Amino acid sequence: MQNNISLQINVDSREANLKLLSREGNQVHVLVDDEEYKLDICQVEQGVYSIIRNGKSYNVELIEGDSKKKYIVNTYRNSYDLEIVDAESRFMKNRNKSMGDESANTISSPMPGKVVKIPVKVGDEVTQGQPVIIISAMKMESEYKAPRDGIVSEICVAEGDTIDGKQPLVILE
Amino acid sequence: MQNNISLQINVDSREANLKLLSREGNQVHVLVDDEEYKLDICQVEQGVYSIIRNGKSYNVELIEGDSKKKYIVNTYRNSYDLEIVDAESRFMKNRNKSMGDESANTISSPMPGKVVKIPVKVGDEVTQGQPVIIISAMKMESEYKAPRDGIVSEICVAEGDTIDGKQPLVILE
Amino acid sequence: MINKILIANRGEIAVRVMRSCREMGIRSVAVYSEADRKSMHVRYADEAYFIGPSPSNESYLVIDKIIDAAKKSGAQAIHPGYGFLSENAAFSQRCKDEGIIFIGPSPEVISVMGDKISARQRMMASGVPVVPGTKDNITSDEMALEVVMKVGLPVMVKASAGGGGKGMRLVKKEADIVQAVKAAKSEAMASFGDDAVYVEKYIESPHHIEFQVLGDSHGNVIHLCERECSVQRRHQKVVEESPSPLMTPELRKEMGEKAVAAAAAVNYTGAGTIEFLVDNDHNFYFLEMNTRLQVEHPITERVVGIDLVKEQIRIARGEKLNHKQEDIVQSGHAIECRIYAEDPSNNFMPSPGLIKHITEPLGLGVRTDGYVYEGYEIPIYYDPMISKLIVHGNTREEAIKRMKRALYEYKITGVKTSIKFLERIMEADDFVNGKYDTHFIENNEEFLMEMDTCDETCEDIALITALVDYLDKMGKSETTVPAHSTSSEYWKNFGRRKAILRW
Amino acid sequence: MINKILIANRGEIAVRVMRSCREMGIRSVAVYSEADRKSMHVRYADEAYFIGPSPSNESYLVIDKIIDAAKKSGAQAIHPGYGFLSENAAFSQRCKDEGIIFIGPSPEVISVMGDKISARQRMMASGVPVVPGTKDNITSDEMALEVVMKVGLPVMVKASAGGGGKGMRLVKKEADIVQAVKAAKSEAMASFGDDAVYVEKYIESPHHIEFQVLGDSHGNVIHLCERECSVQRRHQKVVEESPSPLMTPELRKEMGEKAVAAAAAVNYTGAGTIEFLVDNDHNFYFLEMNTRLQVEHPITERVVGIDLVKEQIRIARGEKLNHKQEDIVQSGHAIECRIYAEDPSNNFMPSPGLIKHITEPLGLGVRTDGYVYEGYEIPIYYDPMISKLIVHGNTREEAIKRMKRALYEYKITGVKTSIKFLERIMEADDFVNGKYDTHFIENNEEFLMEMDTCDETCEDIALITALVDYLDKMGKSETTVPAHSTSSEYWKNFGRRKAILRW
Repeated sequence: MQNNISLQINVDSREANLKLLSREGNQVHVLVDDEEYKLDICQVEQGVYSIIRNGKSYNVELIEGDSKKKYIVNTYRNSYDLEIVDAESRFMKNRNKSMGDESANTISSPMPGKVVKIPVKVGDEVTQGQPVIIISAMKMESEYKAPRDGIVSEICVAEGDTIDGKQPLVILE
Repeated sequence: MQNNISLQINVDSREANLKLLSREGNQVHVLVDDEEYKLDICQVEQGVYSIIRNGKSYNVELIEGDSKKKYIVNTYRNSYDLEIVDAESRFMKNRNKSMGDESANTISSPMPGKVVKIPVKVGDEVTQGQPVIIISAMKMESEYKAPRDGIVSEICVAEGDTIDGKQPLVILE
Repeated sequence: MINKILIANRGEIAVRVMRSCREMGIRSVAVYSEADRKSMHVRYADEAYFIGPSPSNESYLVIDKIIDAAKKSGAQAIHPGYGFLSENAAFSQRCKDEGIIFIGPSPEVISVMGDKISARQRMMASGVPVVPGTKDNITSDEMALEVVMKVGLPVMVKASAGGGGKGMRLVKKEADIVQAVKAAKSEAMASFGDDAVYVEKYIESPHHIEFQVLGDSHGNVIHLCERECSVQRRHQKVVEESPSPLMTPELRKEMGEKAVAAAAAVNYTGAGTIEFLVDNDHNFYFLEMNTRLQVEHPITERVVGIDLVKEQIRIARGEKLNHKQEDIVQSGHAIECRIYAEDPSNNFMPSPGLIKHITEPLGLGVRTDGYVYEGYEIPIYYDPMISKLIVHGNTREEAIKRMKRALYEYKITGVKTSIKFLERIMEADDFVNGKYDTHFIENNEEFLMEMDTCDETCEDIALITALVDYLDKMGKSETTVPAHSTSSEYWKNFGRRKAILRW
Repeated sequence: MINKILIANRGEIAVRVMRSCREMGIRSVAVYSEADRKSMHVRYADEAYFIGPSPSNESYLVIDKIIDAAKKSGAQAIHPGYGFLSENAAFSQRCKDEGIIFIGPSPEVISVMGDKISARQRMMASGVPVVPGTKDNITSDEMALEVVMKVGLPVMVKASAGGGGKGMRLVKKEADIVQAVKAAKSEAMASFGDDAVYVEKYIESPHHIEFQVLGDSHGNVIHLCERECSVQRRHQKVVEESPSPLMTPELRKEMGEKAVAAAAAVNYTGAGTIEFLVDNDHNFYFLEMNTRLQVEHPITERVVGIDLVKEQIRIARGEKLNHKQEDIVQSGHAIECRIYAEDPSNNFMPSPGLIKHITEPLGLGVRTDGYVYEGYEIPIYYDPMISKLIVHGNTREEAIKRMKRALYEYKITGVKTSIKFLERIMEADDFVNGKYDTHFIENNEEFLMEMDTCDETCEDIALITALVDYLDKMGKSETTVPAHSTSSEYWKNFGRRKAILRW
């Protein structure tokens, strides 16, 4: 039995505090911020949970994100990107903050695809909104643009390359 | 790459010798007894393989049996119970042989269910074909009979118990 | 107004009822036993209430628990499905007493039709033909001879308390009747402790053909044509089809009228089924009435184009029937196969267990009504039916070929199933030619049970697959890098993807 | 005699064609690129041949490779599906030259109908109405004014080399025409390096309605009624239905006759589709002909009860049409939704990836034509369509409700899909009322894109689920005994079963 475990989970701008008060078989008793929940929860398929609360039946699907602490959770109507925050992730976050936000400098594609064209080269000055890479996936081409003015410091891929989703493609100085 | 691995696989009374001659990605080259096979084989779902041989497409499903070395393999038309024999399993088999065949003394049910009735008790003399235990599953009752004349030496379950498939129920001396 | 319905059932029928509720904008309430927490009907429903231990007599059959869940949830009506409490007059009465709408007929109708003798009497009174003979105990040789004189040979002597063929004797010659009654009585006494026997006309080559009826609370009754249900094993239906290959328009009209008369005789409301025995000469006899939805109702839905669950709910709401008799026409041909978790090669022993992998047939003209899913463990407590496969074609020939195609696509591993056995039925000459009666399975046993053969290649491929799987498994448990890593990018990616899939 | 067919395609359409082949006792041959080794069409086929790298111009579009596979397999015929080589006259010609039956029209017909100008001329010559205007380049102000005089206002100026709205100008007043032509020419030159523009009547509130036709090699042509395809996003069909809510029996008869005339004008053989633009006043204009099976063919199959792939094969075998025009009636109402791997909330960006979990809708009146399965990775090289969901109901209202029920049941995780967007379409007033044209999606964008809201409970339940999953995952990786072991037998069994499932 796991009792009195506390965790923070972030969803969008919300930082929710969850406290597991008790768990006995399928029955869990959890405090989410100040709200108490008594649920019957059980995993029915891999990544699929059936939940019964006060007689209402919910189906929740859950996929692990980029790390063990990130989840995409689908309820019937909504989809949530969640991140579980513990001591380790707080430390990482603080360190990243002090190092400055890397992501604003990196152009990446949310989906896998193929690099069609890179109309810039390392050292080029680019202005905000200027296309820096064109990716094709499923017969559709998408232009990715510079998020700000800057100089191209690195191009991580070549024309014709097959890329995974979310990998860095072009980095600005 | 795994080359020149040899294994014996038993199916019914056949003891087949398999030799992996080469394997490169999906392409395997195997000798089954004296027959050569070049196949394109790949696992498409858990326990489901797609095989292409000389342009013919086969689908094979495979489930692990009681042990890691036992498989139930379904081709479209047939179902095979296979056992992989290596040095370890040969040793176990010989040991079992010298200890006498246990299985002829044990009455078990191939399916899970519930014990409805045990019309015998330890020490009872039973004759071949005499019902020793009655199991119910899915609204159907099945009688299991003594495989030979003998004396009941052990009863492993009680009336009302829920049983798994293939577990020993009644043992004769 | 019904906006919430409790479904007092489980398995495929519970899910099937909930589907129609959802299409009507009605909320569905599931009830579940301990073994059914993960069952699909609980996941599918809008609400779900626990009703006790796994054995059905401690949960699904306990009227108090069902009523309690209905009250908790605020459901205005209860749909009983088939089996369990669906033909229980006391349950229908209790719903009435509690002010809950029972989606089915009144307690009185269930009682009358549930008793074989009262049903037979009511049918005779309404001009519906019954199997000639008597249900009275034969108390003298004279009485036995009298019945034989009246109904004609051959006759069947049956034990009143009977079942399973015990205490039954077929008599083809008048000279044998006295001896047969004597023998049957002695066997009946030995088997059931009751020597009462009766004599009935023996129907040769009997077909089990049933008519779907619908009755509303305004006195309207119609029939939705027939279902042929003669493919049976131990009195259990295995394959059903509509129309029946035996049927003619004249016979359909005549039987349909009698089916409507039978339902009208008891002021039937809701969906019900009149079962008939029909011989090769088109004589037909009332067998019994099922006062509920049948397992095989989807073939009727497909050929007449009516959602029977929606009709049941509309009737329960007090609405008039949507259709007139003359609007009802069968279009094309539908066949249903029942997929059981059982082992045909081992005397059809039930095979509960964990579904490791399932692929359901899809595409044109195929409907699957099931409830199991990958990772679901079929409980030992209930019926071994996994699903129903229903196909439709423009002709019977097309429907049979489509069924074969669908059965080919249907893959279930983890439990044994009847799928291959059903494929053999679709290939049996008697079935293909539409020339079969209730003796079909016993007459074709050898063909149906024949092990499919395969050349050695097939077996060798099975061996090689096991080899490859075993080596990968061993490789994986020894090293983190798959032992079979090669230069092929695809193979490497496969390992990576599988790792992702398995988190 | 055709007993083996090569399907020169992939994805859902390849599987769909193979299903009909199997029902006809015809062996099917798959071809596959590197990315498609695990695709369902390879698993489903009786035979499978590798044809090269993943990009379709190195595999599915290479005529030599397809012909080579056909010869190796001994297939007597090739079914091209839709897309890829299905409307390639050179491919049709090559099949002919090689003595392989191309399941589709002759190279000449594909050529004539494939070219917009020649198709338009042929249609005008056969009395089929086309959009008034000209396809000739406007070379003078007088010429522009002349066209406006002839066809009436409003008109649209379009670039001959055009596409994507560039070089297009809507003109409502005569005074604006000269300036519009000038602007369009300059834009066309800038965009396409070609300043040719033409002037066409502008159709307000256009409906995209198409007629399915069948022609045999004996000169018989029939139509199988219409499909309404006005729910489009960027000229891509999203939802189709049959019958069209706009249709009247008179209009259907008139358009059907013109569709038959259009097909007869080119001695059309096989299954084809005549696309029309229709305005609210029931004026209709030939748009183009698709000389192949359409993605949305299943809704026609369902309402007229004809398996179109089987008809294609029968026609290819030289048989006469099975049906006469007067036998064709639409029964009930069918709707198709196309399920794409795309992210509606991110500008409908394609979303290839690994299918982690999928549950397909089943039950009465639902057909799913798909090809993905759990563990399948949707490749980046091809169309993002995952499957088509087709429902049928007795009325349009029932069909819409059934579609909503089916979309509710459809669960796919691992990739983003258009399922929720389709649910919104089924709820949009304009769609529900059947009052929509090709502007439907833009007109309803706000409603369709609205994020579904949920009370906080919903979000909290998502959080709790993640918590439970995370704790279990952490527990598992630290100890072999699950951290949450309790006295509950069910919970313990769950762990054990999952271990079994995961070997």
